[in-house]
Amino acid sequence: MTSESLSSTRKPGTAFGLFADRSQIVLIGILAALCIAISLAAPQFYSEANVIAILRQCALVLIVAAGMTMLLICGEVDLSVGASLAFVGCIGMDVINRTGSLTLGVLAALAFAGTVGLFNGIVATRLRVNSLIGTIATMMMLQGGVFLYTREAVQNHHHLPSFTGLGAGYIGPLPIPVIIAAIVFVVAFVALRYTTFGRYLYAVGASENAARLSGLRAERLKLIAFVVTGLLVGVAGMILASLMNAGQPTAGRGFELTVIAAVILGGTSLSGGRGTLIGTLLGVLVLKVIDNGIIILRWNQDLQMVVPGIVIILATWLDIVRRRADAR
Amino acid sequence: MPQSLDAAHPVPPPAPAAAMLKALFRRSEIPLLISLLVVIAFFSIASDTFLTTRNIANVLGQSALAMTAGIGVAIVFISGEVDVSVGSLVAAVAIPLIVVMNATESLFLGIAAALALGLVVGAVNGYLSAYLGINSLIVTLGTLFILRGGVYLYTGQTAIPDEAMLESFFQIGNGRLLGLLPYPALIAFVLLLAFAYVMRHRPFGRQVYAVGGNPEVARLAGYSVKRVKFACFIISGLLATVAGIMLASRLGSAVHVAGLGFEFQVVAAVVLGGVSLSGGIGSLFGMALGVLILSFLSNGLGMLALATEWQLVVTGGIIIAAVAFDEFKRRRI
Amino acid sequence: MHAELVQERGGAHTGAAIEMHGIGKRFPGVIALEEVDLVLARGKVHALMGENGAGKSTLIKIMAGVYGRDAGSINIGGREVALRNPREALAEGIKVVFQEIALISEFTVAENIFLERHPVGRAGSIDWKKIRAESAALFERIGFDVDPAARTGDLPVSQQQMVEIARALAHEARIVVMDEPTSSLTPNEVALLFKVIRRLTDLGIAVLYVTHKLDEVFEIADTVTVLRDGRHISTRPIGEHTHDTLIQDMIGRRIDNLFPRSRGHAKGDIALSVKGVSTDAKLDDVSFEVRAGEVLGFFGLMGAGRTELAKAIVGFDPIRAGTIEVAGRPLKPHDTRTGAGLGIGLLTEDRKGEGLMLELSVQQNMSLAALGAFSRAGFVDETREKAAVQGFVDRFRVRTPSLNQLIKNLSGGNQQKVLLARWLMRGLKVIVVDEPTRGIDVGAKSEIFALLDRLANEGLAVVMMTSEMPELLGLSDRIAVMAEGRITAVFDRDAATQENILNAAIA
Amino acid sequence: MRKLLKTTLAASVALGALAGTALAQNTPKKIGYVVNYATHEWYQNVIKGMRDRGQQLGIEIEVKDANLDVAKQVSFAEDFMAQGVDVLIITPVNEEGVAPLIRRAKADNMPLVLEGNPVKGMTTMVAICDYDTGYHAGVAAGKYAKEHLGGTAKVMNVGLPLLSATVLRSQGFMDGIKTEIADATMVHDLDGGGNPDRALEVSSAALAQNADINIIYGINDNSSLGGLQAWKAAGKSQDGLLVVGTGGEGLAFINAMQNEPSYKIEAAMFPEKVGFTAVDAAVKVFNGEEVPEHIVSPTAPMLGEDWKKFYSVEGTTRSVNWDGINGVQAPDKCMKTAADLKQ
Repeated sequence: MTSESLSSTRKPGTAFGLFADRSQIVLIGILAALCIAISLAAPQFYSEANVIAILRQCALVLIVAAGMTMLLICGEVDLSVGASLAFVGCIGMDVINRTGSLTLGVLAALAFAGTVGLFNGIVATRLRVNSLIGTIATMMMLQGGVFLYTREAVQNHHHLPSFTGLGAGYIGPLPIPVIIAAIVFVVAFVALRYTTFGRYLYAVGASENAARLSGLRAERLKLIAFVVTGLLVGVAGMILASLMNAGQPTAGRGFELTVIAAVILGGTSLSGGRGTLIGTLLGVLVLKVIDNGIIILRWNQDLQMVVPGIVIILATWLDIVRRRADAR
Repeated sequence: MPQSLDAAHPVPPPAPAAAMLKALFRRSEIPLLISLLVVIAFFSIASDTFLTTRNIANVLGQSALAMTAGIGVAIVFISGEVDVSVGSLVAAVAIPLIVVMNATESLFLGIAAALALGLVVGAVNGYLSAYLGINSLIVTLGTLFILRGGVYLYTGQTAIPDEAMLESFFQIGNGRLLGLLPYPALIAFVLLLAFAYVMRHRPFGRQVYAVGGNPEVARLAGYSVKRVKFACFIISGLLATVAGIMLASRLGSAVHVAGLGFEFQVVAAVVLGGVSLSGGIGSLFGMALGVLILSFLSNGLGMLALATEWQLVVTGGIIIAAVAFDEFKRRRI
Repeated sequence: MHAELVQERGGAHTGAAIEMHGIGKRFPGVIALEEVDLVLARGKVHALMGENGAGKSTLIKIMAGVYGRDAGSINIGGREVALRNPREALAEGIKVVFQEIALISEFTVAENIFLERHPVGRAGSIDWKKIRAESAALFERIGFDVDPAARTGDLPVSQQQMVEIARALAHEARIVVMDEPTSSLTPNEVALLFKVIRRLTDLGIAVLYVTHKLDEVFEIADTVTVLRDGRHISTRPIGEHTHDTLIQDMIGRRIDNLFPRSRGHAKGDIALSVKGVSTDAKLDDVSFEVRAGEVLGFFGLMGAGRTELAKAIVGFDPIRAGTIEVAGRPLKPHDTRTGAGLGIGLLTEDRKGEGLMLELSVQQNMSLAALGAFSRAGFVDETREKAAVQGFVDRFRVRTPSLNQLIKNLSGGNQQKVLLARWLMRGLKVIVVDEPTRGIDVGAKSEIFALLDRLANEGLAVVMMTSEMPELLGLSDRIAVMAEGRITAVFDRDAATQENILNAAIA
Repeated sequence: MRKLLKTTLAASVALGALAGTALAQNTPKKIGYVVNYATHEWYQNVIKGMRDRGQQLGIEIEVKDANLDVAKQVSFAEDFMAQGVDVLIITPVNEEGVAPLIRRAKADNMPLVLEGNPVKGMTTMVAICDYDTGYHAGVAAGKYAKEHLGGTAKVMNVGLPLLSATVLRSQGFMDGIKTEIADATMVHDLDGGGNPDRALEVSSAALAQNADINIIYGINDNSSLGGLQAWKAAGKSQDGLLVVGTGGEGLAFINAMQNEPSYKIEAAMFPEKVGFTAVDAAVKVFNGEEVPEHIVSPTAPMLGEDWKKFYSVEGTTRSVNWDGINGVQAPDKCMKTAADLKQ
């Protein structure tokens, strides 16, 4: 773990991007070890059906985690994504029922989710409420609000094949949610790694004052990150609604913690300025493989709470150890 | 000179009235106290069953859990760290409590076992956060999950009933002083006073403020930042245990689903009480007022027969408004 | 009380208070200290000087127990001491007054004085009465006029610095280290500081005085040690030094003129026009103009409003009234983006808080403001970015092992060069520099000075906020003096003297 | 429309008849109900049943929602006692967790009726028989499997080990199905959290591991639908699959039975009837009448179009066909209760 070389400090080019960042090697190792161990005990792990099931589960988390990574990098967090996910599905389904149009449903869902993101952003940047607290409050309001909106699950009336396809469909061998997630991932990756927007997010997270003095509109950048996260929740919410064939007001409980856990596991710092999307991808995969493995191995499902808890603490600690070694 | 000692400013300046007013207003307690009175006044008018001795005593008893755990969480916040593991801890400590009591018929041994678990969890949180330097939000989120999962695994997702049926244990959570004031309220109040004293008048309390306010300065002043933070996590673990014991008594069992979401309640109250997430700022009395505001709000909205969904919306809105106000005030005054 | 204690313990006011031999310290890729010796005598003032990155701060941080040493021995009273952490250093009687304020801003002044150890009464409760009484007595003794009950964060920076210094007296210190203590003090306070130092030496306390200000060294020091590149260069009684020899030791060559001025007086069009700017916090109807190629110096005592003015005119802070125009185009207040777009930028006095992004690299820090120029359709052209950054690193002689080095590992002077480059890369019309040489030693100071001079010569308008008279008089074409948020006088370069500037500042 | 009218008419007649008997007694003025989870459709329908019955009898029903928080539940019960309601009805979040509350209610002479789960020291409880519900659905599923699935039964249980009631349902289902198909097996026993998305997620993994699953049992509608959606998302055909849901509280199962070829059986638990019965029990307890410890509210498996006997749907509103529901016979005793789980 020790290295004397200077090149171990992060390079701006490769620092927040390319594949062999050392923190990610740990994660790749964990992931590989998990896959090997699980598949030895249960060969069905590698069955096509299971791999697709894992990927589809990853897709939902990854879509939102891409936004959350941006938020954490610029020093903010959004705990309302789980509650918003449920609300979005209900609204999207409702609009589809009323209009018979998938497009209008998706647009309504995105508009709503984007507005939630905007609200969170305004609370955090204009009212200066710490986003950890502000978004907990938004979470409460959304959890209450969704039941004011609908008392029961919004059923699918029109059975539009395109709507069903959103969650359960395939293009070639790949499930549509996985393809959507891949697109989101690539766009977010490029945005963070190669654009000024991405570089500015890192700068704002590293020092908001310095970024502002350098002519960046820190508040607006954060606002954008909130809205992007919101919109991605909209996308995920519609996929989930399609998968469940209904808008479920009770969905999404604990989803925010899964997403944040994955992002943190991927090496993104809670204090801002540091993190990568590749790390987030690995974090999502590790968590979902653990979840899946526990079921495949028929272990007690209560371990689905225990194991991720341990893994996150352990991974964060390993990251600290590695960075200390680098600094020596 | 009057000996009124505020948490952050133990020696208020002997200043003219305007500055005095400003200093008073800078303390979060005053606006909070006003808010609490407004809440109470509102519900007293809106509901005829709200302002009764019995109901007020009840609410004080109900708020005791959050207040007791809130003391510990507030202290951890003031030291510049976060503890969200209390939600699972209140459920976890009930297991050794009930199991040992069932086996030994001794309340004392049961409480000792519970405190031992609380101590261990606090120490683990503290060691991982303070000594290994892992972000405490991650650590305590991790232990939140691990403990809850552990409770489910141990109990097989059922509750463990209290079979010893000790009257003393029943009284802890359900008894009332003079038939009126619930014991939990009394316990929480005594703990609040004790820790408020520690935070204001003991060197340790001042070290906690200094460590949270500016860890580098605290280190240069010769404090062991790690040790102070470690101690804060242990205090939080022990106080959450006390809350867990009171809850177990009210439930007459170790309930595996107890305390789900309790961490949100406590953190919301602590933040509402003006304790800053960034450390070094806030007082335990502020925290206590935050707890009372939320408790009276929940009780009052219930009296108005407002559904859960409205309660959630209202509470969420109030939290945002309160924290925004606090921030506004901090910047302007 | 305290005085007697020290005297009893100190005994004779002679002999070594601390002996450090062969001290070595490495950081990743940098040897910060190698074979450094330093011996402090009781009751004497020992000045420690050296260029940027010479190793002064590392040495005093080792003394304070903040860093461990990799090699060498430290003896106090004939005993070898470990100094593993600040607590051990304090226990050995070493008290360090750092340049960065080390006070808890939420606490009262009195409590900060006793921060190291709260006096307790019976039952272990803090004795607040004693804290108040003793700090009041202490302030009275040294003639420092501040309310011990005031909240520390409410005091101006200079008074906070004085509280820090006074704190050194409240403890049973045998060795007091002061790191650039005058960098934010007013002249009156500097006099007060020297009084405090003399009191300390009278008590037999050894004082290590770290500074860049030559005048101060000649005024207060008995002995001077110079470090260069982490090595010990010389230790001599002050009597053996002249300004020139001292500078020569520090930078290894002779400098005839610290602040060489290459410019003529050619001035261009109005680059910045500020009219009637007022803010809620401080500024009161401030108006001035600066032309291209001109340096307008701002002088003022601490709290006069220079920093506030700097932040307002670049659009960082909101203003209540007034207009700001850059090259004839109005700047939208409280919006740094349009400010930067119009070509005005601020080199902040608070490098750590507002300038640097400590966790990011030299390259990321330097190219931030100019990133737009290296990008097409929002995508960054990293080849061009890197070339530009390398260009500035070479031109400014930034000492860094690579462009990927985290900026927090660079010395203050090099960090300042990176921040200056951040703006120059973008291309400005007006640069506002706030205490541009704060915490930077002579060598780097003159480099930055020369840079500013050259930039003005190339047609940049420079607004310079400074509290250093030589800098002000050396570089400015005109000098504006501020007091209590207003401009009280404006002098042409030829009309300005130290006396009339100070008079206007006190008014 | 005509059918709806008829149903409503029948319902009011039925209500009136029952009300007649009840009115002969003293009626409490106000009943306080601490529900464990009011935002859940099941409890919304329980409350609806209570309010309907309360209106008939001129009783005010006030509801407080513990929202799955045991501590809040105790607090709300306290609040009701302080407020002075005449009878307290509680659906325990956890049956052990309200034992001290019952003690305190007794000390306060507060009549108390429990809904859902039995608690030590209680006077009476109104509840369905969870085990029986699962059992009869299991028997029906066994018969269906014999006829349509070639006599094999590989069951994926989308369960909820958190609650004894839901564990009983799953047990009952397996015991019931074994009466028809002796070698029926539970291939996977999952914790679906009772949530649709969690159920979907865990089912996906289980379905991937066991391709031979042909029956999905859900302890509530969210669970069975989550399981079915996982099946569909895996791209499998619904031929040869049977989905059995439990609860029948909302529109979701009706929607599924109409549109999903595999969703053939729903174990209906008639929440409205539970609320209705609970209010009647409360009146009896208030009058100090003798009541059985367990008042059973009926349940029945609904196959295919059976649901139309009990419910009618107009747009997005579901109305109760009291005729149908009151026609369902409830057993006097449950085959198995939570107490049996502990042995």
